Amino acid sequence: MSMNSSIPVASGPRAFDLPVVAYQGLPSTLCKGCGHNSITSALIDACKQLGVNPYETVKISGIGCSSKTPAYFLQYSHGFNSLHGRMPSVATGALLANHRLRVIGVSGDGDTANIGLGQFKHVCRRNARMVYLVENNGCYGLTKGQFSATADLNAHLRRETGEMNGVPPFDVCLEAVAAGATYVARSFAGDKKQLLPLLKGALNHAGTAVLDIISPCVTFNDFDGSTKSWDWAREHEEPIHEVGFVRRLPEIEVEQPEGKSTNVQLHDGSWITLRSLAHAEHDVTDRTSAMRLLLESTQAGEFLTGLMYVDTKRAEYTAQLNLGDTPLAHLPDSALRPPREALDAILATV
Amino acid sequence: MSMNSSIPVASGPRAFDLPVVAYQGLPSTLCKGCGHNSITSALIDACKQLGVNPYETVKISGIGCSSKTPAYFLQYSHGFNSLHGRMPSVATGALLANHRLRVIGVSGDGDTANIGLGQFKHVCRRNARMVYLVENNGCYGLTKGQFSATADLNAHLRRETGEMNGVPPFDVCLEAVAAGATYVARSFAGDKKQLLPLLKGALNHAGTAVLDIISPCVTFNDFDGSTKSWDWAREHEEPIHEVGFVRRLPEIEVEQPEGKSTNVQLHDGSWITLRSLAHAEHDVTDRTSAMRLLLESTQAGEFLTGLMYVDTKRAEYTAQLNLGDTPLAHLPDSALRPPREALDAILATV
Amino acid sequence: MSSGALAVERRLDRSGPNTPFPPSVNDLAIRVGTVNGSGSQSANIVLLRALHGMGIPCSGKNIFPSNIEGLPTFFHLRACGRGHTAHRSDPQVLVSMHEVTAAEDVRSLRPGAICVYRDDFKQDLSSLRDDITCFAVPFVKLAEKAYPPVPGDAGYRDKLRKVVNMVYVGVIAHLVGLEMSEVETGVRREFPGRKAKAAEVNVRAAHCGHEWAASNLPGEHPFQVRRLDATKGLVLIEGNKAAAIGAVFGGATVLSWYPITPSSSLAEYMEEYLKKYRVDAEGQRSFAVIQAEDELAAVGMGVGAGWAGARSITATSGPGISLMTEFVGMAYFAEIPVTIVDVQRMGPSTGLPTRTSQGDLAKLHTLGHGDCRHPVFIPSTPTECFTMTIEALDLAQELQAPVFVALDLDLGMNLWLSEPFPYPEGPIRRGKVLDADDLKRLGKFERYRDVDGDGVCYRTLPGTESPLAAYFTRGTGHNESASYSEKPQDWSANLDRLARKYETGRQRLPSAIVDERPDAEVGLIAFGTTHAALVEARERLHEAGLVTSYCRLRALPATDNVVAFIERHERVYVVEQNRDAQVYGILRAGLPIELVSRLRSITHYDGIPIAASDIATPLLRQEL
Amino acid sequence: MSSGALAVERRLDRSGPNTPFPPSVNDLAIRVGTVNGSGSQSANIVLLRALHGMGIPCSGKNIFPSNIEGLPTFFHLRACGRGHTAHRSDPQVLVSMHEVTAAEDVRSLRPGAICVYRDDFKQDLSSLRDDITCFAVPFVKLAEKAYPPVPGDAGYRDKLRKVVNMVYVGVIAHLVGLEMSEVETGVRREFPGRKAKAAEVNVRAAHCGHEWAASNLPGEHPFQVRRLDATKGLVLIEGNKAAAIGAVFGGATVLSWYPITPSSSLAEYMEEYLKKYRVDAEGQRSFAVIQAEDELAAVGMGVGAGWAGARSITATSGPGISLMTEFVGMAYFAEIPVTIVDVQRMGPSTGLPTRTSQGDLAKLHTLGHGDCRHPVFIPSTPTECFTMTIEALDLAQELQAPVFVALDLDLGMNLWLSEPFPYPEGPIRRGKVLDADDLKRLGKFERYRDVDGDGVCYRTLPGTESPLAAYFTRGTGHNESASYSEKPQDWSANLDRLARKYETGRQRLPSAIVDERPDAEVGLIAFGTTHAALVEARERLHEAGLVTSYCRLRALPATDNVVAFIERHERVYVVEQNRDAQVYGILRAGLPIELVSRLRSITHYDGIPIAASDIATPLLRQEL
Ligand SMILES: Cc1ncc(C[n+]2csc(CCOP(=O)(O)OP(=O)(O)O)c2C)c(N)n1
Ligand SMILES: Cc1ncc(C[n+]2csc(CCOP(=O)(O)OP(=O)(O)O)c2C)c(N)n1
Ligand code: SF4
Ligand code: SF4
Ligand SMILES: [Mg+2]
Ligand SMILES: [Mg+2]
Repeated sequence: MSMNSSIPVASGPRAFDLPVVAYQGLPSTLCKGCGHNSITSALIDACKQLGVNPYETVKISGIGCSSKTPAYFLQYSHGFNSLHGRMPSVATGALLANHRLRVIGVSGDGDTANIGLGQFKHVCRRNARMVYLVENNGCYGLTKGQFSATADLNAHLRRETGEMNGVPPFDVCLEAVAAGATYVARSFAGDKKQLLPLLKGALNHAGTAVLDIISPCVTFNDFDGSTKSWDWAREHEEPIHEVGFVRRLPEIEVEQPEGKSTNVQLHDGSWITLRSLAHAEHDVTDRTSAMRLLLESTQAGEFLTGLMYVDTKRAEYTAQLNLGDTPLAHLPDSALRPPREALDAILATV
Repeated sequence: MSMNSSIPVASGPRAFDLPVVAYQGLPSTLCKGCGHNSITSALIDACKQLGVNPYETVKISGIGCSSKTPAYFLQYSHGFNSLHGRMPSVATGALLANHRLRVIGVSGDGDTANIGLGQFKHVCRRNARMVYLVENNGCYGLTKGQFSATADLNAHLRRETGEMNGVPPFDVCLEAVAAGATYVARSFAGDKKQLLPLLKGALNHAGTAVLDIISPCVTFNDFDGSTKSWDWAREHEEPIHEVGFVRRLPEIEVEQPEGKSTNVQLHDGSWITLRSLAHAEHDVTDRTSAMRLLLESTQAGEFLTGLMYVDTKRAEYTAQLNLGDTPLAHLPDSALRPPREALDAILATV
Repeated sequence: MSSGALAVERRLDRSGPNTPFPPSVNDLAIRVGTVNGSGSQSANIVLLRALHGMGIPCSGKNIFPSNIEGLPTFFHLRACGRGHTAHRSDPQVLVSMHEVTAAEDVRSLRPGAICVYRDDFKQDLSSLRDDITCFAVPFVKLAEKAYPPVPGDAGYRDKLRKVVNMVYVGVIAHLVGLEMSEVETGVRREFPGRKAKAAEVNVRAAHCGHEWAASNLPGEHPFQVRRLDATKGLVLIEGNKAAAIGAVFGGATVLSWYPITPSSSLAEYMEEYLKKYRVDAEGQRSFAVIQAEDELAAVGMGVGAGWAGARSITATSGPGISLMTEFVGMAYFAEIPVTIVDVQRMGPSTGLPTRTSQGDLAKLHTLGHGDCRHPVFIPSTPTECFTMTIEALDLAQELQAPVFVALDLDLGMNLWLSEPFPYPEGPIRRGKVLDADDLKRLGKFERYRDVDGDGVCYRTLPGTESPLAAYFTRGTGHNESASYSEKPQDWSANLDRLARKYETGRQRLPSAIVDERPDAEVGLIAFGTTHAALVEARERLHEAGLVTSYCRLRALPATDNVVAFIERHERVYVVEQNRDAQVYGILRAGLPIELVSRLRSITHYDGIPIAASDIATPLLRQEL
Repeated sequence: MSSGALAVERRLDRSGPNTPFPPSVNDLAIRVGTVNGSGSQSANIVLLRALHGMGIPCSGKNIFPSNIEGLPTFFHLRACGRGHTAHRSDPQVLVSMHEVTAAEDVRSLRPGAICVYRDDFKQDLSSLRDDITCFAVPFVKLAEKAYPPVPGDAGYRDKLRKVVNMVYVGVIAHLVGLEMSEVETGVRREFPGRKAKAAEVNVRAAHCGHEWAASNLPGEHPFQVRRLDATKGLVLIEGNKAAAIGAVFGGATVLSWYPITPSSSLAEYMEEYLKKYRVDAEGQRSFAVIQAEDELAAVGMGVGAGWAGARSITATSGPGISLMTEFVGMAYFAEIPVTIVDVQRMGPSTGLPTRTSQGDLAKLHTLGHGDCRHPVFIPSTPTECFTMTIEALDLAQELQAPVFVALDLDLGMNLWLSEPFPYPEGPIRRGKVLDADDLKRLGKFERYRDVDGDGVCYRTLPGTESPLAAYFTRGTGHNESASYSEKPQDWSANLDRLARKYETGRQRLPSAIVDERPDAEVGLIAFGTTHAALVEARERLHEAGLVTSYCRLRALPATDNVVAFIERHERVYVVEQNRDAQVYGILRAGLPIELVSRLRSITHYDGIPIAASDIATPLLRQEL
């Protein structure tokens, strides 16, 4: 797609076009070579290819290098760079105010697995409808390279006087699955081919879609041996399947890819296609299977990527709330203020 | 043991006796019939039977009915009723100051799984040496019965105007295992027979020992059908093994109980004996097995109790810190203030 | 006015805790001591409703422990023909139902008081004092008479325990002259609908008590109430309920909260009324309620919702306020509306969760690190709980800022006599929001430009279909077009504008209510629940020869008329329920500097609602 | 002193931003504009060390962006024979290495300034102004000369980029008369040990720059430095490092922290020095360092550790302070020692993480809901960072309370000229702790009884082998024997005792340092990093005819001599680096009331360290 072409926005009956710039953002102020930049570029492509409507999309983040990402894409969308570790609550609130928004949450490993672990787990538990990206570099980039809770066991700090990391890492995917997230994937900033369909699936998923994306920090954690380095991740990445994404297009049948494959239909009718490459025994719709795969592969030192778990049945959070079509944010006075008689009635009973 | 007898305190060479009152506390101010009271009584018995040294024991809690427990036992021990959800950090700090303390942490499901989830998971991840009791009643007792994050899906509130709970519960054991706790058990306030050996094992375990104890709230969550009610729990409890605890007594061999059984030796030489009653396939030392058992039994609506997971190999947190025998709290000035020359040396290099 | 001669006259004749009570009509204070979880609350409410039914201004204050069952708990009832319903610390009648505290309670009575107690106490209370009157009542026997044992009912004892309480209602009714018909009405109201059977049992129990007292305690009793006509049209209501109703009529759309005493009932009432009055014919709700995982998330959701266009609200108490600190600072700086109700309890720390205080005001006012200032509404009455919650919801939108409403436990959880609430007039205020059409018309949009000079800028909501609508929200430095900026001028200009906005907000806060005496040198400033006690204290002071003016603050920061009030008085006492004289401190720090030396402070901070004597006594001491 | 006649004399001759610079010797300000991540920090430090080596009082301030690489960043160097090392906003020399900000930087120069810039800029900077001197320097060429391409070294370009910076060091050296031998020493110090090869490359680069300048920019240059003897024995050190060393010598045993700019380096230095100097012969440590999961946990661990007997410390900045609010209130009320260092950055909210401010002081002072007050040390110099950290650790133990040390980014992260630190004398203070023997001797123990009348009670540590030792710690109401209590008297008596304890603490805080002129009507109060600018401003004011006294606050609450100082002056200006005049407000709220009207306020809050002109100019305006 050239810079000048325009993007058809898929917005139901009222389709319209937007210039490509709508999908771009400010130039990145991150380090050259930072994994986060690769993720941004995949995000932009995914949004363009899906024709995501920026007007009904919001980008929310916490604090960190990763959390600066919302500034770098979808500039026609509202963005909110909130507080360290608190993106999930802000996102949940935004969804309550306007349950028709598409929420893209961006976070880092420190933001999510350290200070934000509680909110992260609770938003998964609620299955609030949002994409939750963890740009995972195993360290705190913005504060200069301290360990996060996803740092490798026995990892060393760049800072000479720093200690070795003596505690084992949290597995973001495992935590997400345990908590109740309904779309959980692991990927790698360097694997755009896989990242793209996973992002598209996430953007169309009606529930909490967590993507744990290994995203090297070239400045503080790109050492030899770091499982969050470009080299290690490139060498060790083992996609468990080939992921495809097929838009809901009534006239086209979902093609069955060859080999052992699974097709998962999302809420809006689009499909994720998974052609197995490894661990063919894994059932992507089975929580236990997902957790076992995650645990065992970690124990084995494997770096598996792909969609680990998906559940398209459980309702997303706002579906429980008996809301109407109009978002709460846009209800007229008449809906918000009961009549005078209601007040009288209340006062008569207190 | 009668009220007047005294307890031999197992404190190495300097053994001594203490009166029974040392193990008791103030009269409970909880509701009559509250599960938490049963747990307290098991705790007192476990401590007495082990001859726990109250002087080197501390009791730390968060806020809630459950968190009042430390006032009701071991009155010769220092107690700290801290902040809602923050017991783990206080306990960790106390261990750093004095790594020879035995820490008994008491919390509730709200305290641990809602506001305190992050600290809970991080203390498990560090494997700080402490007993972490969750007196789990599926609600907030002290604030009058709102749902906690362990409330049953679709549960109703006692309050007529309250909503149904639309989000699935966290499984405290699953979360503990995923996070890295090295001794994880589920039990029931009504099953003192099982609770006692599990508590004793926990008290002798060198690492984070999490006990998720179903503890009915008679005032707010003792309804028909509530999985946290006395009746339901009594009827459905299914111990996966018969648990025994054998003190380290050099002259006595650990007797092999009959049937399929597993014996786990703890750091101090004592043993936990497990005679399998159900799910004999479960390997208590295997994380994956534990998580699978937990997930599958929940899905099946089973209420399994017993020791779910134990790892006696991973070092507890303070073991990494190169501390000496003397706790930091008791080091003399000479250890704490480097000599004048050190200051000169530093200043010469800045 | 500080001359010795005048000062001599200024003494309160009725303040001494050792002066025997004179007989009185319609000037009654009752203290009931029971054990919590025993169901005495119903009995106490019946007493209160009976007083209300007899047309006598009255109030009831629950002094309860922070547990669920088994600890001593107290209820203070007051009836006053002159309309004073503040707390009184010297009850004329003590009902002692719980032996643990009985002796201590008896010892603290003023001479001449009456004590009614259970005849099954081990201790003979009447032996403790000879300057009071003690009546031992066979409560259990009387209760059993009203509610004979039900064979086979395992719960009978427990139920009987509750019925016992209604017996004291009857005894008290006889002792003070409460009309039994009003008692009956009260009982039936307390046990409505399906509880009719319980109602009958309880009515019988009250009668048993009454009859027993009439036969066994004949003669004249000194403290009597008599029917008046002073409560017609007035309701009895808790401030939390009033604020909850305010939120419903103020158009709150998102309630995110975390349980904490004493604010939980506010959120729970709100949910209840929302579900009743804010659901349309199709069952679709115009609100969402979410119980967050903690207070950080509760306010985070409120901020996220406010940002996306909701009228969001949360309710909490001190510990929750502490946890909300970071988010409130961000909402101030990123300019996001959110309304936060703090039902203050006694701090610091977990403190006394079931005791009242005005100890959070200074914190609310400047919550957040760095330079933050927030408007704080301070209601004194249920009506103000209602109206101010509505105003706060509006002001938050208008200012695009966090706005606080500071109740306290006394106002929030106790029953107050109240006028019916005024239906809010005019449209719901939504502040400066631009929609797609506005943007088209304007052709450009800068989020943080002070177009109108009032410090308040225009915003757009996420979801607005316009390429001009999007902007970036952050807690970091930004310029007028919402771009990240570290430029010194951008930073300070923005902070200056926020100060301007704060001043705009100040102008819109409810001004103080002033009752001025032209001849008064002494002014009094109070707010919140101190109001009732202050009004009563003034009466006493006037009787004692000290004429005062009164300025009731209704919000922080102080409005202009507070300054004017201070200007017109030589000495101005700021009365408040916290140790550190927080509002006095705020006034000292912010008043025109030449006025500061007029200020004096009176504080009260033991967790019990302030009484008139807590004001009049120290004030006279300072004025002597 | 407000008469017109006198006022006329009071004008600063050098304050105008439009007055051309006069030539000067040893009065130099340089601004270096580069891009961050480009390694310019080394070059700037070399310049600073060279000035230091020449014996000229100097300072360096890094004005950097909140990201890791690629944004404009500035370094301000100052050298002043009269010893003034505060920030100056009017550099005589601009080194412009980053085109993005070059034009703007040039536009803001004062007439007569010199600008040195890269000859590969697209823009010709000299065309922008004709009242300054511009020199385009072929930096890359010169750098390549010093460091010729290394065939096959993929990282060569990156390394060259860093070497480029050392070229401007040489150019500047020529321009202002820096001795190249000192530059060489500086370079070698910056690249010690294994970096010797880099050192040589950089020495060459500096010489290339110097030689090029000598050949191409000959003649006299107006702003010169010349060797003095004013820095002997003085070190250049950041406040964070000084505080870290203080913690090591103050016997801190537990450091629990969470990374946040600008406090991270404090914790990291502390860890570094602890590992070097607090490990015994067997390798056993007398400390523990833990990186917590967030600030709530960091302070929670500090509180747990303090309770169990550690000398615990944590370091953070504004957002962390907000998150610590609840725990600090609990530590205040439950009386647990913990030392908290706040390296203040610009708030509210995330604000400007890499810019300085004194905006947290009021918050620290009263952190926590309810009535809380805490001592806050406010160091002005690295030496005070060192000594006050030690004092804070001691005071926390003595008061059994949270104690704050409030640095700011300017002090914490920039290099300051400092005397060597005094070795702490006397034993480590551990406060009132009873061990098993004490308990045996005393025969009883009540945790919260004010035995000594100073509000500070005795405590025992967990682990004490005595049946008397145990007590229960809680954030809820308690009586003297640490039992739970909701009794009004217990509550208020305890709060009163805490107020007494606070006063005890106040007496132990370092008193203000006063420099009084007998003839001064005007007093100045400042603290922290405002000190350097204030001293310079006073000099200017005196030159302008306004004699002032100066009182440097070193802690909150104010000590007695601050009150005495205010008493002796007609008008007292409180100068601070925040918008809301926080300390001015605290003084207004707390001073003897009759003194309040003497106070005035001067504030500065754009994130850039305050300069003398930021004080002198507004002060003269008010005094005119
Ligand atoms: C409350 C709070 N504490 C600390 C910080 C400082 N801080 C900023 S970013 C960050 C860590 C970010 O790590 P991560 O989320 O992994 O993002 P990355 O920079 O690695 O992409 C921290 C600790 C903050 N902004 N707020
Ligand atoms: C910061 C904070 N928020 C809220 C509260 C109010 N609160 C006290 S106990 C409690 C819940 C306790 O629930 P749980 O831990 O399950 O204990 P239980 O009472 O059920 O045993 C809450 C919300 C508090 N004390 N502190
Ligand atoms: S510091 Fe690391 S995470 Fe941050 S921008 Fe640079 S490479 Fe990326
Ligand atoms: S309310 Fe529930 S949890 Fe609390 S004491 Fe009563 S029964 Fe136990
Ligand atoms: Mg990271
Ligand atoms: Mg509970």
